[in-house]
Amino acid sequence: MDKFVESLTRSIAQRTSRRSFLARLGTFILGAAAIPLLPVDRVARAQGTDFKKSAHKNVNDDLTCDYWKYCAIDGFLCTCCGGDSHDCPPGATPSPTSWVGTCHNPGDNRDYIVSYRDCCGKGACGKCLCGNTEGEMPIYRAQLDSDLIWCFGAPTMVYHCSTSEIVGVK
Amino acid sequence: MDKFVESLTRSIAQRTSRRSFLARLGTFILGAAAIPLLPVDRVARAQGTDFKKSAHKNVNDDLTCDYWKYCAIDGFLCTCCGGDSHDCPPGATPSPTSWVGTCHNPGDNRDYIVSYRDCCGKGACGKCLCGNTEGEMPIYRAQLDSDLIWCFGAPTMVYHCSTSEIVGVK
Amino acid sequence: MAEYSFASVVLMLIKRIEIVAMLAVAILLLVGAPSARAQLPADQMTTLTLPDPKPNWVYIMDLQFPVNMLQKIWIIDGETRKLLGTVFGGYEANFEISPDHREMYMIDTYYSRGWRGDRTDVVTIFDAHTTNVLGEIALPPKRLLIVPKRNTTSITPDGRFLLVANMTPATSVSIVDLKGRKFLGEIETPGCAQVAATGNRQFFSMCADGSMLTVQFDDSGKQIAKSQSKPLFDPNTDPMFDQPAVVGNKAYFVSYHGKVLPVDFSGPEAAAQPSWSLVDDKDVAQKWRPGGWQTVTYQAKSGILYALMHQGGEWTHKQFGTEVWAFNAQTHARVQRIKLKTPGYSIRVSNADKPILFDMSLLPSKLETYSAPDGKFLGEYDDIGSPFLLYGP
Amino acid sequence: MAEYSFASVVLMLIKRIEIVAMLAVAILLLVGAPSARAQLPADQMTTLTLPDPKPNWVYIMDLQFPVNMLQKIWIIDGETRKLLGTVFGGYEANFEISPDHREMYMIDTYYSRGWRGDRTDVVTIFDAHTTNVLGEIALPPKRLLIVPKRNTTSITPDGRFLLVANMTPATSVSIVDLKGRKFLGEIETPGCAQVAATGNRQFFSMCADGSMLTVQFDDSGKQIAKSQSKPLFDPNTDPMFDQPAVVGNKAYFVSYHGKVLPVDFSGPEAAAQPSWSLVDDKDVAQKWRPGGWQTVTYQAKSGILYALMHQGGEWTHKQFGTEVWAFNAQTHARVQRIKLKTPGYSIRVSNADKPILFDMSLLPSKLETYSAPDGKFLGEYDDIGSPFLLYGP
Repeated sequence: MDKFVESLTRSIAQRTSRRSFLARLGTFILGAAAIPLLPVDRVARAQGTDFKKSAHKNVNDDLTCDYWKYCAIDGFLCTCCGGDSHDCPPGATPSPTSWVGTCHNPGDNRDYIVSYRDCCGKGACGKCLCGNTEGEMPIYRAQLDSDLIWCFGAPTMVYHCSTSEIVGVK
Repeated sequence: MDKFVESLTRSIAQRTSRRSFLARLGTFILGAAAIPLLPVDRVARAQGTDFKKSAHKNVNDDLTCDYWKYCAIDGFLCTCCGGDSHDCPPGATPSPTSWVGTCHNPGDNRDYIVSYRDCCGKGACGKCLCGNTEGEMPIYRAQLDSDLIWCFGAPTMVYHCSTSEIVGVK
Repeated sequence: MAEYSFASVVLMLIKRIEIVAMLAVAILLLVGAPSARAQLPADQMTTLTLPDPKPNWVYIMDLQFPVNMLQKIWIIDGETRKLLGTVFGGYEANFEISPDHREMYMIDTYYSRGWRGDRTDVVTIFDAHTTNVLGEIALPPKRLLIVPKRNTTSITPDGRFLLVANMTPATSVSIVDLKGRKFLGEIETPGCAQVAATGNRQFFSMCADGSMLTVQFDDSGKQIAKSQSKPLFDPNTDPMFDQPAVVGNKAYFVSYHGKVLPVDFSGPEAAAQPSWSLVDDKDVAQKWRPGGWQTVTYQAKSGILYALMHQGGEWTHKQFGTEVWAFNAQTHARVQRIKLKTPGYSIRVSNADKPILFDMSLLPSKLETYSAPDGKFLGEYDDIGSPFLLYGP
Repeated sequence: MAEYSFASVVLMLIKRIEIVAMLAVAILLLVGAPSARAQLPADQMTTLTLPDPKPNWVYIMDLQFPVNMLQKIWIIDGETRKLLGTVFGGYEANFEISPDHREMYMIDTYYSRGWRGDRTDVVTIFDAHTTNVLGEIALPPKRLLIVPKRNTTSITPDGRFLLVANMTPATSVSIVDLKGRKFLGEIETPGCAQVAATGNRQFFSMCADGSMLTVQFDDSGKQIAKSQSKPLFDPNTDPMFDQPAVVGNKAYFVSYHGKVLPVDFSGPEAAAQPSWSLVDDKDVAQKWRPGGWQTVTYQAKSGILYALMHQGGEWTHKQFGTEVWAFNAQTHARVQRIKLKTPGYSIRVSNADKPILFDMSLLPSKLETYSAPDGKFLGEYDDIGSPFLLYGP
């Protein structure tokens, strides 16, 4: 985790102006108390909607879009590409930048804060495409736009696949 | 036609050693009498085979693999890509090199000598893929191998689509 | 088989003979001699060129999924549904056509080794008739890399400037002088993304809080005025899609829930006009809402706005549309409901006298044409890769 | 919705605050504070690496059709049928694995603007465990550009030299020193194409008249001997497929009509061994013949030869195979007929103790595994793009 914070902070410090940083900031955190995280509310918003009612049958299968930790993932699952739900496939680099969401784990009935980090630096994997649009926003809310290539700070902006990394419990 | 002979001759003179030229030579011509053309015999060989019996229903539709002039074409039909049966689509360059075959025109019951010329210099068209393998040979008989990128002498070796140009009557 | 073997022997025999001259003679013989009895003349192989673009042509951006790094434009005549030609690009490419229809532009990113290596962002200039490459204009390697959307690039009505949205993730707009063939500079657009020209020296970007940033610049590409409006909508309750229908200095935004927000960009600051709704209470009860990729299109001649509609719940904003609804943009009356044969992902209406409504579906890969606004099905063109965007001349 | 709007307000308020330090603190709080009650620990994000290749792994060349300019290798464990990783390449790419399994090589062509621009032919060296790029070796831009076939490149058994077939259309072979990481030179192979190493300093090419060219070279990549055999088969009556099964200094060629030609390449000149047939009179009557792309594969441990067979007439040599026939290469007895679930385009048998027969189909895109030689269906792996070639470690 140290590594994650370190690289994130360094990356932001090095690569972005204060202004741009702001846009990304919403991704991670909204106040000094570390609560609420912006995307956390997406779960609340989505509750009681039709979206929540459908699917989610394979919540324990990390090779499917329904895996609990993938509740707002968009792209090729690294799990299907030689990686893991929170590990890049060989030869791909975890992006130092990402966006954060909250997913409910039915196994322990807790809400986990997860970081959606793209693996970058090789051509598109092409396997297990998920397009979960729950809470997905247009590009003017970049931090919630999943169509964006989230490889800022990676060696190249070439997108390979998507992971979901547990950051902590909400 | 002058242009064709000119570009062909110039291309061969400029770009190929005598040795390499030989490989291509078989493509075009086999003796001083200009007869027989090597691929001409492929029709003879193919006659009486099962291949000849099948299909060939759309012999007058140049948007299909069955068009009479396409009897040994392999690749994307330029006809479907904004070109014509003997014209490159906009932005693609006719390859100065090609291979030659003979196709029977049921319309006038004549055998025509055709030159299979690739259009080169832009990405693969991707439409109307034909894989007519009648008389198709391995790479050691390069002049009859349709898997080869036949863009020698074109600005780039990037294959776009395939044409069939009437050179004369057999 | 006998002749064939003989041929091979001949081939072997002539291996060491100087042969270029002979070949030329032989081919002349070949072409000349039998021509007396030929029914069909020898073909004269050429490269075709395109005529001037017609209003019912459509340009389709194909991602070539899953590769995505060698994108393609299919140029199709909407009336004949015939493919006229193609243009190629790179990674997350954008496409523009000059207002005088003489040039086309691909704005994209290449890596020196395809999927890795050094990044080059570049505008490639194509002749609109030959589709030959006329030149390149290098860009700072900062392009907004996103699954292609309209308004990631934009061209001024006079054709002089190309505007390219950047994100590093700091946001800015690169100003390119198309006539001078050079990159002029960048204008920062903090907190706002994308770019759409609404005048010869003016563009807007959409901002995170629902406001609009209006920027004016001079001939040297320098910003001369910048004004951010108050929030014109609330992205938290009902976000506007980020690909509005932009016509002249006006843009029609459509929201996830079906609200229409016309915005006037003629002045130095964006001015919202009264909003109205695509859906009435009954539609809402039936869960009708807009969705897809290019969800809204406007025909200036008729003043009719078209929206791609589907039935779905919250967060179904990318669901394929089963119908296109046409509205009089003045009276807000729905003038037509067009049931699509194939659910669409993007729509576009041409600005022709007999306009065509293009419906593009991703799965299956297909373009459908309907007469507009009456919605009569005219025909289709299949197998256009993984198409995302529709452009018109 | 209320909290969400509040969040936006917070976002606006903190717009002008210096924030990097705060962010770091905040995330530490976030991670540290709730961890006491966490059931699942925080993930430690890494990049995985591959173990040493196992005999039942398979490497699949995907053309990424129709793009073809950004090819892909799928590395799949044949026993678990799980994707282990990918390697990317360029236009008409070839792939090789070092005999010590430490490195992988892509040999291909890139253009500076993807589909146009300056051509670069290059060997890209990959670490076999990390799949990271270790370096590049530039080649003369002469590579034989053809829909990928085995034997367009080859590696010597000692792993020292990579051999690359050229065609301009003049044919030659580029010699690359993999240890010295440099291109050494070219050896001309007039009238002959492709390349297959049959020794540490020896390769052969197939020639237009059915003869074989054997070339020996020294450590500096210079040719020291070259010998063209007499024709070993007649390409005019029954051409041999150009992707033989090469094992050590021996190659098994299979013809369009089903003849097997074993050739001994241990000496300075190729020596044909007695040929035999895959098909008996009854098979011929039923029109059985080999076909596909990679049509023949040989397992050294068992001495069993496998051929992909279909029923078809003349010139059906690329037709998908419905069965794989297994033969004892010594006795020529057919030991098994394996009916394929999905007709295949390429086959490969692994050299494991419990060998797997891989059957790859193009349409649908699929890999099937069978136990060899008994042919029990083991399982499948789907969606591998447009796969043409199978490689093994």
